[in-house]
Amino acid sequence: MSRTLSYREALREGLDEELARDPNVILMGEEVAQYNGAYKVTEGLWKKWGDKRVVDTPISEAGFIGMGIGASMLGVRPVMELMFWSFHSVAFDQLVNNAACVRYMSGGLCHCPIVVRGPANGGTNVGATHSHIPEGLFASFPGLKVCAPATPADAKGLIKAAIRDNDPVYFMENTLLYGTTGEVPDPADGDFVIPLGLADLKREGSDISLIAHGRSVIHALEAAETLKAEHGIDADVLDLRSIRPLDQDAILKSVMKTNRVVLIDESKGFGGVSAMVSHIIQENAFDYLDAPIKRVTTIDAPAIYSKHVENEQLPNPKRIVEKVLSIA
Amino acid sequence: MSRTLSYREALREGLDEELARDPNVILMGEEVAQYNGAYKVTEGLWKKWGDKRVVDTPISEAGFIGMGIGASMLGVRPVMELMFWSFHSVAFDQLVNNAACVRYMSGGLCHCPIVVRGPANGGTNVGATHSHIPEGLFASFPGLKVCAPATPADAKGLIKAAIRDNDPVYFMENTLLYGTTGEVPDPADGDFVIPLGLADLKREGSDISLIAHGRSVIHALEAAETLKAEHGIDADVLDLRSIRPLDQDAILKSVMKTNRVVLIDESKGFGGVSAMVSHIIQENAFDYLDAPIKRVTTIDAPAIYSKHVENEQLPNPKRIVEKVLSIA
Amino acid sequence: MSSATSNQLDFSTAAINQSLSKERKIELYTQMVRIRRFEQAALKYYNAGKMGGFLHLYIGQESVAVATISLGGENDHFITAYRDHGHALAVGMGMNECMAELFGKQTGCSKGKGGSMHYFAPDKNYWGGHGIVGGQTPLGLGLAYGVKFQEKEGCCLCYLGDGAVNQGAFHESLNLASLFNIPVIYVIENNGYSMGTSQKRSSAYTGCLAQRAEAYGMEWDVINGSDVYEVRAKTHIAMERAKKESKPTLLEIDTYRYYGHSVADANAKKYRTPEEIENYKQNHDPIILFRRKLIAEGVFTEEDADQINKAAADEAAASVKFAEESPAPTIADISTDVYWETDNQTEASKIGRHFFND
Amino acid sequence: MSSATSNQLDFSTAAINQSLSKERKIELYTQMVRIRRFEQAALKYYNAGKMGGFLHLYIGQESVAVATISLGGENDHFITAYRDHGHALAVGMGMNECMAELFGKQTGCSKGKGGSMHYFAPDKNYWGGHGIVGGQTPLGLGLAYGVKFQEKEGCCLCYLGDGAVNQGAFHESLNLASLFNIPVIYVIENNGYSMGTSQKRSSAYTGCLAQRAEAYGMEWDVINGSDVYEVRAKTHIAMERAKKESKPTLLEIDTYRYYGHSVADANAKKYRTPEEIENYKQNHDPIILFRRKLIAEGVFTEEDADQINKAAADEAAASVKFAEESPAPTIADISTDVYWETDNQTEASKIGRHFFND
Ligand SMILES: Cc1ncc(C[n+]2csc(CCOP(=O)(O)OP(=O)(O)O)c2C)c(N)n1
Ligand SMILES: Cc1ncc(C[n+]2csc(CCOP(=O)(O)OP(=O)(O)O)c2C)c(N)n1
Ligand SMILES: [Mg+2]
Ligand SMILES: [Mg+2]
Repeated sequence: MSRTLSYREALREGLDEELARDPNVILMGEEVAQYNGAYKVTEGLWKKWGDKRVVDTPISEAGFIGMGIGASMLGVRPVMELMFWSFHSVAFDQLVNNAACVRYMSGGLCHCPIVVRGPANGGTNVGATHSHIPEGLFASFPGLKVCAPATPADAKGLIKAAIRDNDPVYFMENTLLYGTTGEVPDPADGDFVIPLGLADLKREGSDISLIAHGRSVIHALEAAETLKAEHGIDADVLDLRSIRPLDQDAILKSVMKTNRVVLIDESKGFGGVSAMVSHIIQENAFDYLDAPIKRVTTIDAPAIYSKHVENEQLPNPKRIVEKVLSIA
Repeated sequence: MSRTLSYREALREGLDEELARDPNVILMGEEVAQYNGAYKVTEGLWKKWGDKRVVDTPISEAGFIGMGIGASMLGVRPVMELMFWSFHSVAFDQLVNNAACVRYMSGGLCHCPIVVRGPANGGTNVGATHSHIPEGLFASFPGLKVCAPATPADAKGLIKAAIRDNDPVYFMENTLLYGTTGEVPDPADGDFVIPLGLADLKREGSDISLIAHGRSVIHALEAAETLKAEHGIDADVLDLRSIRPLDQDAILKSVMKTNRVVLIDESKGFGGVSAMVSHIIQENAFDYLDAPIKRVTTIDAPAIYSKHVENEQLPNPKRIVEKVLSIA
Repeated sequence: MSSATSNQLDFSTAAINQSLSKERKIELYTQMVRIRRFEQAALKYYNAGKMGGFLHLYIGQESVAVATISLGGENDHFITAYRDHGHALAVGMGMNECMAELFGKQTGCSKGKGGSMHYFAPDKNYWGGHGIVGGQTPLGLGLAYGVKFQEKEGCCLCYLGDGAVNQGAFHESLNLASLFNIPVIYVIENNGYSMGTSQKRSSAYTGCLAQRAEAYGMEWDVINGSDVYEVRAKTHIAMERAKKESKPTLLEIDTYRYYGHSVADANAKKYRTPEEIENYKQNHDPIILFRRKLIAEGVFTEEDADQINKAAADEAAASVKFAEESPAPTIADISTDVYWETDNQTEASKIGRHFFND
Repeated sequence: MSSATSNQLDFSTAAINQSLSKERKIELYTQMVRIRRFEQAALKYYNAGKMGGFLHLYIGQESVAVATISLGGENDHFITAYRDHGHALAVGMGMNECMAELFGKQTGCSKGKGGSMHYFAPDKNYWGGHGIVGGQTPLGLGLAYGVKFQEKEGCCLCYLGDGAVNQGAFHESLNLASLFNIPVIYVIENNGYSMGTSQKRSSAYTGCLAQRAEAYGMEWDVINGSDVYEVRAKTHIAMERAKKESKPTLLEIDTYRYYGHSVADANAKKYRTPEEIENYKQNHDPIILFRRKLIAEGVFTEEDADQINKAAADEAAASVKFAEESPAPTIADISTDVYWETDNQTEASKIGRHFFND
């Protein structure tokens, strides 16, 4: 049995179940408790779990994220909310040095089972400083794990895996997905956990591989329908779900089947997850490629505010279709 | 006429000339003045130019880099030293939001002619937190420019271009190059400036393209000699020098000639400059490639301290030769 | 060490206020009213779906921007956070370009690129409009550094919220300001809340937030924000200190926002009691209080004041029309204003690839 | 608000010191001597090219780590910056694993992965060893948070330098510590300099650095670091406050480093006069002073003390031998200790690509 839940509800259910499972799990962040979360992901959890388990913090991201890292070394399992992942910029040292390196620098003596979560996306007319897309950035630091679910079920399954993981997991949600709905297995049917590192083939096709993560998956699925209906092109849509660990096998399997690839990535053009996936594909499936690997990324400028063009700056179904047609 | 200077001296000469040229240029950072610089790049400049032009700061990277950005909006031209580029982590917000986005968010009304410079490299046995390689990271932010010279002449020519540039330029030096020497044109022969965005073919060959920047260029040149002497393989060695703007034409020209590429990059394997260059090459020279693009990057773990293996973790001539032989 | 200035009862007698002409007083009133009317119009059209993103209203806090900025001279600079409409109008930006920015139009002050949180007018010494909490505080320091470097007698007023005081960059800035004798004045606009978190739940302090300045050997003061004269009198002291002694000050101005943190703040009436909000509106509203004062002083009449209100409402309505009729940015516009060199098509801009579009 | 404890002349009479047995006193002396001898050996072999990177010597500051850590119980935790050898030996780490770490050997406390700046011994409640100035201060807060969360009576002592106080993360930590009543004690080891910059050139303050605590309504104190008894007495008060009242404290311990910032600091004698250095060595050396005290107290004799010195030197020499003879990490070792899951070969570690090597 499964129910229809919103992405937000699915996340909340995952958090709630993990709070129940392990008394060391705590939620922490700005406005997560009494205010019920800036985006209401944690709604009701403070009321249910109380001050000790759900903690409001001042606007001190370096301080409270570092505090969570320190506490995690002692066995607490903090799940920290960044109100926007964009605010990583003021906590960067804690995120990439203390969390990512403490295990290594201690020769394996310390570990850091934290989750940092929050929305990481453009598209909400909040301008450049609030619209960073940091999946690729953090995945480039060994010691960190990164995932970015696109559907309610994936959001729930992955947040539970992230919380149980004994390494730091940076969990990237999407403001524009919070309200989207989908089927999520019923808790009565058992513990629903999706392991990190497993991609999901969200649509099967044979002509081209559309590889994406996060909200770009939704765009890719929409583009795939258009491609099929209007151009007879049948696309595989592979949702990476997890960026690090990365399901390289699934990527290569799709490419070896379709021989053509378009990568969709909300990052700006220089770098991002897609540049890395592109390199991996050409390195490992060189002889299978019938055309250059193409990408659809965010137009290479800081995020524009104007809602009249912001959607054009971001990947969207129209841009994906055009890109596919350019090589198909 | 040219003289032999060390990389450090060449940089210093460039700084000195720019201090002389423009009274708005100031140097600022930890220990840059009275101490003469942690790595002695600024030696003698405080004595020569005084308190107003060469300024020591407390250990407050976010504070003083932000201060430099603010002052630059008013017409000051600060050249800020990060004692290690690794310390970007505590000033990240100022570096990627205020410097990179202020022009955009103001619709072009503000600009930010700053330079942030300092060593950005591994290889000095200082461990994970002090050995970050952030060229690719910063190049991924539109609004920023990044360069990474490998020789004394390039260091001088590029630092002068960086200071004159009206956009923020992040200038990545290398501790292990400071003491290396090379020919640098005599100031008497005219102002020596190397524009950003221009790669330099440091060795001509026809069999394979070795594309690198920073200290990896030196390794690539050494590897090229071994390849020639021991394996009869004649390599192009292209020094990117500047990461953003990037000399894509020079990259493609070399690849179209040799049809085989190894990219050398001190970054860790996920991402980095090389993943981007790889994507650009396969996208734009797909039909010219006779083999997959390969890379030599830093072994994918936080930087190890032990000097017994740190050089093995980093790209080095031996690893480059092996990689070339795997596809040549 | 410094401490709060003594609580003078009537700040209208301070020399800096005595020197105000009737016209200037009316102008101050008018500016406050214009801010309120501008934002009320913005709110209306936000709710009508005409703009996206955040809209952080300044309503209730108008006296802070207007009174402090009224003291500014040629070499005085201003910079604030995302709650920036009030300062923008107070420095002299037009309603049209401000409203058009909210509507995301080409004619906006930032060409529709910055939005509500990112108003700029460098020609009016106004340096934004910044979205990252506390992120503007080192910039304010730098502007003041620049003024001093250029050997001008001026200062920078850098505004921040009561929640922003707990950002590391602000602390670093305070130390630098004091250590280097930078003519910067940090103005904490204390409206009692950072989003849904009250001051007591976000900050530990002795006495008040401004007193944290003592940690850095810095002067500080606390100001009642509902009194335009008090804000001017006390801020003036700090500005004189900056200009004559090149010394920074930390000011805390008690104020209040009537609406939620942003218009999207659905909880605005949950973390504050309706009585608390009503009390401010009735007894502390800076516009009402100043209006009363000016009438008592015989500066203008009720009718004059009503007329000012109406003119401001009309101006706001006109700015909406301007914004609605203005063209939106084009897709090509997305790629300008990234680099000075490419915008100016310099030699440098022609070398190498600057943009990485697929 | 708090202020410095009154200047008691003889801290040996404090109950916490009165309770020290002869053996414990000798142990404290021995620990200080062992730190010094260990580092002298390290310096010698650093200069001989046996190790790379930085070597930040603690010589001159030994009393701080030894006296404070001597107060630690089962639930008390310690964390510091990169000048971390003293704390490591004081918590009970062996010279062998510490020396081998400097030599970059597999047998090092961090398997040669961390180096001089990154010693760790979680089994001894010692959490490093951190290279980014100020970066450990939120971690220290978190350790104390953990102790409180687990409802144990304990605290965390988090050490930092006089230069580190100007990092933003420290300020955020102070506010959080006070706001949340976290049992953390920040210990500023004030050796007067951050690299070549004197305290006066890096920090603005009233009175002293610790007094900055007042900004957060936090208790503070200043301690003469050359007196082991004083350090113990005053730190004990702070630890009791942490444990009994769950309240943080900011301590400032005046101390001095005899060598340069690191061994690579060629300017060590330029920014400080030789007289200043000599004065400390002669009149403030914590080891000499404590030795004198213990002899005066009849705890041991000159000969006993010499014997302790010799034993420490021998132990250090043996640790060098151990380090030299230990194996270096292999290339394969580079890739372990990155992820807990892959190290432990869990199910999770088998799904997806974790490492991106070419
Ligand atoms: C670094 C950072 N963290 C969080 C936010 C989200 N945020 C925006 S405003 C705000 C509250 C700020 O309150 P305050 O400083 O009191 O200013 P006010 O809104 O009251 O004017 C928060 C949490 C942000 N923009 N930047
Ligand atoms: C964020 C950061 N900036 C700069 C450095 C370089 N650095 C290392 S130690 C140091 C001086 C610190 O002085 P202090 O805090 O007084 O500690 P001490 O060395 O005296 O023990 C500096 C500038 C660093 N490691 N991290
Ligand atoms: Mg507020
Ligand atoms: Mg010091």
